[in-house]
Amino acid sequence: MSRPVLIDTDPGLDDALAIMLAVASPELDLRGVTSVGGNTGLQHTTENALRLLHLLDRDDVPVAAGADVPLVRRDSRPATEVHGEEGMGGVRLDPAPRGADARSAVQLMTDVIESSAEPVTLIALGPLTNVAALLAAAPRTAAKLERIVLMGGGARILGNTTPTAEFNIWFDPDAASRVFAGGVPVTMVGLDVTHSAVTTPADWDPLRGGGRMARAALGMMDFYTARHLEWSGNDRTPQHDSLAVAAAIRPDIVTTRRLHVDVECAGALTRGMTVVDLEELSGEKAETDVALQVDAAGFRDLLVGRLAELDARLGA
Amino acid sequence: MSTELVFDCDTGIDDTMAIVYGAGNGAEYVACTVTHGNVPVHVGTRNTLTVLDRLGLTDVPVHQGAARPMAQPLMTAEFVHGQDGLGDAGVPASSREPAGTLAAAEIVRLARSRPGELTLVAVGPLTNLGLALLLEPELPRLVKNVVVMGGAVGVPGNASETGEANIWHDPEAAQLVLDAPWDLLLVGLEITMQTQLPPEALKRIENSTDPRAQFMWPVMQHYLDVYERSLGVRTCVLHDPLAMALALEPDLATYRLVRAAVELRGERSRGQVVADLRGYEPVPEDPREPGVVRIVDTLDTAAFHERFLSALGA
Amino acid sequence: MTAGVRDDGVHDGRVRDGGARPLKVLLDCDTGVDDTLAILYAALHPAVDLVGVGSVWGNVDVETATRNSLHTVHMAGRPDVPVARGAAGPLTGAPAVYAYHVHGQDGQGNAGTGRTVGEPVAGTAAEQIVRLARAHPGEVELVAVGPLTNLALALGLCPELPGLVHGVTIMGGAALAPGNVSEVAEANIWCDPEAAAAVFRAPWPLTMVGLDVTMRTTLDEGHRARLADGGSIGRYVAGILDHYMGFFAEAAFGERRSCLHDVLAVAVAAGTLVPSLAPTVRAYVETGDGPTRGQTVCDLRGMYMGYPAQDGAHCRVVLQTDPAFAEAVVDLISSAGDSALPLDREEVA
Amino acid sequence: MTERLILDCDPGHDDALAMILAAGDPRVELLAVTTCAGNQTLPKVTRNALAVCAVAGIDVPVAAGSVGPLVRPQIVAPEIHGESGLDGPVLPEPTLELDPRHAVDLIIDVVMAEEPGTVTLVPTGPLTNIALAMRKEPAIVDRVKRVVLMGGSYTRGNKTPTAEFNIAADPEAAQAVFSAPWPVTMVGLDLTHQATADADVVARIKGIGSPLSSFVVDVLEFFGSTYREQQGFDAGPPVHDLCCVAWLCDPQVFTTQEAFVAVELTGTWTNGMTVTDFAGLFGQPNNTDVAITLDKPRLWDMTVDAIASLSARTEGATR
Repeated sequence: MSRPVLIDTDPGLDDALAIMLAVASPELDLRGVTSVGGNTGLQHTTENALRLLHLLDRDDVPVAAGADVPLVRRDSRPATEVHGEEGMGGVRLDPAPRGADARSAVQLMTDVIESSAEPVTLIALGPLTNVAALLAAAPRTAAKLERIVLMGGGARILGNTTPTAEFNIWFDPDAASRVFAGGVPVTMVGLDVTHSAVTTPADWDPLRGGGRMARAALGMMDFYTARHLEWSGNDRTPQHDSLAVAAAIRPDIVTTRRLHVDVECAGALTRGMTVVDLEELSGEKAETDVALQVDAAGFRDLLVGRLAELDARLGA
Repeated sequence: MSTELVFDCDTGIDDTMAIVYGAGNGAEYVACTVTHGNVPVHVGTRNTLTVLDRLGLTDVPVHQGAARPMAQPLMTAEFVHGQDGLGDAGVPASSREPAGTLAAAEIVRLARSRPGELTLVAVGPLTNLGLALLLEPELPRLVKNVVVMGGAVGVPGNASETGEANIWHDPEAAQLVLDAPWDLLLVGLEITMQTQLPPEALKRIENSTDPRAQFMWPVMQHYLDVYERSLGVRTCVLHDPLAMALALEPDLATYRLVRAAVELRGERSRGQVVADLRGYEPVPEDPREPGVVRIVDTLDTAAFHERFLSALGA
Repeated sequence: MTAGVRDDGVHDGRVRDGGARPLKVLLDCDTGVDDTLAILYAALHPAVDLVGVGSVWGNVDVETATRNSLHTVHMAGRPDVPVARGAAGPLTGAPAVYAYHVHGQDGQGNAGTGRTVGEPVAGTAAEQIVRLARAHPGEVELVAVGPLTNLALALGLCPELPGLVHGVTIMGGAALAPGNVSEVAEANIWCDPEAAAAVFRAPWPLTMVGLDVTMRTTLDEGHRARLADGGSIGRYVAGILDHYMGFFAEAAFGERRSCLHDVLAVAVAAGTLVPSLAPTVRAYVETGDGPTRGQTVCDLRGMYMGYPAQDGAHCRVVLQTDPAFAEAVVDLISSAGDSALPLDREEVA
Repeated sequence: MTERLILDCDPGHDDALAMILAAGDPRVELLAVTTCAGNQTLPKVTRNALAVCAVAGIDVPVAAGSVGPLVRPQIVAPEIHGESGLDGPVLPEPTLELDPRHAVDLIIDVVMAEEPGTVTLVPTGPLTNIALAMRKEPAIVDRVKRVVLMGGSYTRGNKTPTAEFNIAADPEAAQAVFSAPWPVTMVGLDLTHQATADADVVARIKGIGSPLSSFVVDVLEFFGSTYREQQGFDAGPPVHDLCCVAWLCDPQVFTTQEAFVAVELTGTWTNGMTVTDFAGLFGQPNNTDVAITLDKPRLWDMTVDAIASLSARTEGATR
């Protein structure tokens, strides 16, 4: 029995693989995709989402454009050095036969949640601007969400954009702060686990010689691996966003602890840091399920296996 | 000459005065949207319906909006407006139902339906306007202009040493509103604190037989008590009515353009409108430039008072 | 509201009429142009007993400030006044930011003599503050007209300092007036907000003479002409004001006028300038990282009720003074006659 | 060549052990002890420092320093160190006279008197004295060989989720120390939490059977009880400050890694956090050697030896 799912995303290489994993998984029923500015500008992330869904024969899934800039800050800059100028690492996807939905991202999320028979899981793979807007604009609708599974932040492995901040939270800390305190159950899939959920080029062998989807995925992985080699010297690429989707498919793939999480918005050096109260020092109520360990092998098999199956189904 | 406007309010006592002022001075209420602020949003919604119906404006739709600020817990001001938000004067509540509960989406819908025609008048925390901007980034192009009662430039605040209540109660939303590329008039304490009603004006309201004055007089008493404590003289300051007045008749005042931003991260100064009055930089020309606001330079206070009294039939 | 009648509690008896004993003043300054006038005023005015000068970084680096302070006390015929070198940068080790474009490369409007005169005393300015406060318990008024780093350090060295000084008067901050280095922050506070926060939090009687009054008390070309008619001291001051007025003409007033700034703090401390409005209120320094960093947040919400007493208030915020005070400063300096110190410019070989 | 050091501390159970190691290990020479409010108020930590000098036979100048932080309100840690700041053992009467000079002056005098580049500052409490000394006599920044400070962390704090106690107590002073151009070793919680005084270590110390060793055992037992109760350290309490002196005795005692470190001064949740940038993400040059991995047996072997040799010396002296 598949669970209704919404994905808020800024495709983005690891976002693309995560969307492929979601479409490939019978456990999830993808009801809508909302785009947000982050890895690259909104017009790119929206276009990439449309083309990705077209590649996966899912032009039925509505795609609505959300916020291009953070809730408040105007000094956040995209991560084009990681994802390429238009976000797909230079991989050219065929244009989609349709444009974005007329509704705003918040409106699409509201309609999907209100019309769904059972609670929807919202998977957030980019900055949390749209999710914060949903919580603010339609609190009663947001309260109906089953859970928000977000990729962002870190408890002990603190940051990748700055020493203490992970990109998605750093890009819009005010929105993230609102989401963690929003009252909706949150699973935080942060760097503590995504840095272990890695794949090497060899892991992707099952896709080599595959169809159009496999070719696109391998193209993205080559660009991502090359960048990763440049500044970290190894070819084990962390699959940030697809781990968040995997955690929605099989929650037991990560081990979580219920902890209190604040987001630093004022610190000159620590803006965007997820302050996870591991030692329960702050006395604040613990509300967030923070992922601290991951079954890396299980995740790898799930990701590559499901993508290979989907590629076979989609054919040339 | 009537002005089509959407009135975003948190109906307490001076919001009520502003609705009455508008009704008597050519305001055409396309809709009223309500936000948290003086009172919780459901109380504000009930009061807005009550005041509109009391003025016979039973066809004006009222949409309930944000129940709390974007990034901080809810705080209300019943100590100024009474527990019921109408001075605890026992005003019978209207039974009319609000037209909806997604005020921000309604503002966007109305603006899209009559691009460039609507004036937004906001006299409470700016959460609804901030959310509307999030829902529709093109909103600034779709409205004529925006008049906000908020801020304190070059004068002390009221909610804090430097913060005026409407901005202080949702600094993040205020920053979004200030940054948006629209023509924004910020009617702050630097001018509203000079609109205190003289005793003879109060006398005229008390003695008037007009139903509007007779409705307003008992509701105002709580407000007059508050100002008697804080200003030492029994009067009331017409914050929200001045915003309504300048939306309807801009010529009542002269203006100046300044660059302004909201302090979000100050330990003591969060919620302060930081305007550049130094005069070192060249004066901004375009009111629609992001971060540029219009503030009041001089006001014809006597004319404003007369229009206020005439709207009450006093 | 005459001086004798006013009763503002914390500062009883601070106001001097002509006859009382002169107030002991320790001046802490980042000697640029207006600091030079402040030292001259303190050294020359009978109501002030200048017991020491401490230099601090700010308008100029601390070496230049020390050299200019020494030159000024010698020029005023007070080579006996000890000058101590103070902090070279802010408390937290952030890089120092100077204002040579306002005060000239030599801190004297590029019109200084170029000569070094006298030697600073041993020990730091912070140490001198503690030493003099202990030597004259309850008598010395600290008048700080630059960044407050030295006062914060003195507090660190001697926690009971607030009980040992007569009071603290600073030229700095802005209550309702706009800032100068930022929309809301004044330069002295903005340069070292952490140090200023420590000074504002310490339990000593504090008087803040901010931009609310110093921007309205100015010298113009007429004053400069009267100074030039005075003795060699007057002519020297007229010379260093030239560049200073040029800055204000181009940056602030659009005409050749300049602010007295620092002198007002000395005069308010000594009681020779009595503010017509100076409520005692709660005041804090914003040390956050946003647009209001360095703002002096003063709680003036009582303004509509004639400023009723506030509990926990210990800062007297000067909001109104008589702008004609500038005349008294010009009179004092132009009538100071000739200095024993040669004040011609040394032609650099 | 012995390492010559000044210990600026707030005794403090782990400070006491640091003092004893500094006195007992021949590879280091303790030039002076200065105190600063931290674990407890200044009078208490100063009395405790004199008491430890008495029990360990330390005879160096001891001066009291700053009463509280430069800017922020003061914080103390009675829940860990008790009301006296050194609860547990019976504190002997001081045998030394307190040096009349302010700690800041003693630090400056010693550093200026000694050869340049030979004196190491070892602050194990809030960094207020060090920041004041730097401001008062900037010349010491070039003369000091290195600052080996106990404080901070590159993962998380103990006073708050992000800030360690010594840095959180006076973040402005800490930032001044980290941003000054002298070599700094940061011995943070990530290292010191590895340095727990487990039962076997306490037993070995008890085995020495001297007044000094029983004093140390009393210290460790009280310290262990509060750490077990407050922070769940069941095996034994982390003896933070000891690690700083141990590194001067034997640099093999822990590994270090270069990083750029700065203190957060304007955070809502992160004030006092030592932001540690190993990967150059800030684009700033490295300014700190950050302690990473402890050689625990080596730490405790040198400590037990120091207590033993010190016991022999002082016992011989008192008999």
